[in-house]
Amino acid sequence: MKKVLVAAIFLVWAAGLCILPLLLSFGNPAATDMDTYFLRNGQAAAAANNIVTSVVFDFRGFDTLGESVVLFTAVTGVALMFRARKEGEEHEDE
Amino acid sequence: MVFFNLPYVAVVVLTLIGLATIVLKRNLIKIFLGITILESAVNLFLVSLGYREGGIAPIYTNAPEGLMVLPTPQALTLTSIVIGVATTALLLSFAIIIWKKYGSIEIGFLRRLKE
Amino acid sequence: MIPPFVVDNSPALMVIVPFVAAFIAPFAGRAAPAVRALVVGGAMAITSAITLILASDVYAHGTRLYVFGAQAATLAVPPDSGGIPVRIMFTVDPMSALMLVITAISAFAVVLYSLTSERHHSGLGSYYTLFLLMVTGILGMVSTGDIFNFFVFLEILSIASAGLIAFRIDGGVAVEAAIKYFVLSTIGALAILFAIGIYYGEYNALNMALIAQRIQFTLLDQLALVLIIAALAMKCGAVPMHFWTPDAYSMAPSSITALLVVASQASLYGLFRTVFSLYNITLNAACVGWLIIILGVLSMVVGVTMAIPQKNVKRLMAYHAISQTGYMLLGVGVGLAVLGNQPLLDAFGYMAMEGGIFHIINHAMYKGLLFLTAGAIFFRIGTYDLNRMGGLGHSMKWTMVFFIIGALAIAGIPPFNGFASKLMIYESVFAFNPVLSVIAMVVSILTLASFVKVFHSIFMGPVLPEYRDVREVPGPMLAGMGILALVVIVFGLFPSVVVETLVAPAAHALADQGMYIAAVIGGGA
Amino acid sequence: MDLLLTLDTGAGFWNPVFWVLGAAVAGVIALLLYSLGEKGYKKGTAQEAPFLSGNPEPEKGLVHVRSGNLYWGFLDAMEGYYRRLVPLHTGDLHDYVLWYMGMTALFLVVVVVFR
Repeated sequence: MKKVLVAAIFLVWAAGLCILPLLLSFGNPAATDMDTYFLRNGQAAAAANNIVTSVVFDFRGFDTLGESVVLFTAVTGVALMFRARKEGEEHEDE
Repeated sequence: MVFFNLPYVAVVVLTLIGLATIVLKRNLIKIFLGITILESAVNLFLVSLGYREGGIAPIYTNAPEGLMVLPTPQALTLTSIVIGVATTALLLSFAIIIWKKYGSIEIGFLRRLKE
Repeated sequence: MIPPFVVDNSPALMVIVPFVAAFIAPFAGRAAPAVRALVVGGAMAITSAITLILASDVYAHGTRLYVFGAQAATLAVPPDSGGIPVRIMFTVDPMSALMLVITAISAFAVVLYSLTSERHHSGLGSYYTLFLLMVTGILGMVSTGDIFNFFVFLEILSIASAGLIAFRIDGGVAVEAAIKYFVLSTIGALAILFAIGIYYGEYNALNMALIAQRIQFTLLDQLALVLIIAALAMKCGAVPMHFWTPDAYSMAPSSITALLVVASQASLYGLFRTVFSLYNITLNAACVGWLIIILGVLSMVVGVTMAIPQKNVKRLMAYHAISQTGYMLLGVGVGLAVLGNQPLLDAFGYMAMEGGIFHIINHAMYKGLLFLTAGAIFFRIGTYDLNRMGGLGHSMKWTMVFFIIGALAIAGIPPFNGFASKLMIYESVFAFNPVLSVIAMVVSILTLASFVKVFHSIFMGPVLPEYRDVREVPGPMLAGMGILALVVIVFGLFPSVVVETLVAPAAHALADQGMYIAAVIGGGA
Repeated sequence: MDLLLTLDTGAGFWNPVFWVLGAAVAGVIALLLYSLGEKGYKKGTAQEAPFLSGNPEPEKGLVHVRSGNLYWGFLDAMEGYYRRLVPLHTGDLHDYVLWYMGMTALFLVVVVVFR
């Protein structure tokens, strides 16, 4: 019973995801206006020959800040896991 | 038609592999590998969205200018990769603690919290 | 009085202040724990103040834009771009402002509480860092106007939450809860990223207003909608994707649990924002509305019935949190189901949405209060097991009073705030479909029954021998609970003021897609 | 003033301040009735002690009804419901992920069919 359900779930997922290759066409994006703006103005606005750089550090610089914060968060989390714990700090019901 | 969309087909296949790994494997590390595969699938999807037929890398050089591929997906993918690394690091550190405390990283032992 | 610099840059400041404080907190702890307490408490107070300033500004002057890196902070559309916003921006409309108010109040009360309640633990430097980052994540999530930025803040929020859920370790059980939460939320976040990719591929846009303007509801958009609403419904704990909620809520430190409630509401906000602002009437409102209503009803019923047999007080409260989330889904779902039908929307749709949104703010307050009282009890007696509790009302009088306030509010007993929002939901949903309203009332009765049980088994009865020398919790913890209790009472006594000033603008901002688009792109054309 | 404090809830209205005033009046009446009651009992005599059919009063710790003993009737009556519902909360990570994937699939089917 469970196996049938799992198979059905995967079937629906596969069918749903197959919409992507059927409706999107690779190498031929439907709209390009935002990126055209970047390509045209990125060099002058962000003083970078590499437009990806200008996008990462200027147009979408706030995302990059967020990304570094994610890294910092994860490092803090790992440090929290491997900290030296005090005696008797942990608690378990039952 | 579908043949030219091969990257998207790869995305679908990778996604399904990732999900199947998460759902069918019973070892925590393998489940985390499944998540990583899923991340790769999403990254591949993002990066292939930006490709334009015959486009060159979006860098201005002395070479003659041509059609450039879209830069935004590459930027998004960079962010997404770093987030993926952070996620994996935290998950693996959880797995180490579980290994120390429970003595196993099989999913069947991870059932002290239920009902 | 307030410098104009602060008002003008408040959207950036409210994110940057906790960022910077999060970096400073571990180093401040090296000097002395008191310094760290000062830094964390001060930063949180400043953040809350800035957030409230921003929210009041939004309520007074309408939607605020803050474009990062542009020549002017309000220059959403560069003149040479052909009418498209290219940079990341914060779009703070009344709905976002409401979430900001919730976050500001809750997070401030929680930080006040947790400075005392966690002081005996190790690893506090990292704890406060993650705490502040979690607040940052919530604030960013509810105010961003860029969908990829939403994903980034969502990830900040879930990574920080996962670290904090595992904070106590507790022989590995807390880590188990964190793994369950984090695996699910990572998969959910990747689904959202998938949807973002679809929007980008179709419309070459990442700005929510631009996507909203261009959206067609093609097959791809349907796939994206499903990926987003399923992931966000899972993250706010809707049945039957709620399984992580009791695990994570019960194993996190109590102060974090109170903040996790707000984080769930932020996910709920994302869900509503997607459905209303991104899609609005392009989708089949009745169909998606009924999906959300059914999720809501399931959450209400399953949540409350699963709560009744629980033995762990925090697991019990977590199931109640699921059940209350159901009310919000029900209220706003009814509003969505009649979207596009103006007479029905005017008759009861707006009222249902206002009820649901009012319930969000009420729920964050009283559920936070209840989790904090559970933490206070744990602080003194060291267990969450209801079977081992009893007679605490003799020694912990203030905690008992706060618990009564929270319990009566969650059960919808007048004159507390839960009653006002539930009444709005009952009456408006009754006009939509009487059966749903009856279910909601029955769930409310069961909630009351469940909390009578909890109240009896924690506070009533004779003083038990093992708890003879239990004392009241320290002042700062009581102050943290007191803030939330005060808000519960004030909101309960003056619901009309709250509804008219905070909730009704939020509901109308949510329902009115054209206003959202016009605020960013201008003219809406 | 009262117009400001009355919450319009669609079909009806709700005014908590009036409600509180009403509750206060009811409380005063209850207090009056209470004050009419018997005043002549003597402190420190057997009149204060509970009467348990002549048996000695048990120790305090034993009197308290613990939470596990509350609502057993309700749980017993709803046993059929709980027997189905509680086992769904397996605590198994695979089931958590599968429920999520299953709901996504269900949503997809519903949204695509009823678009």
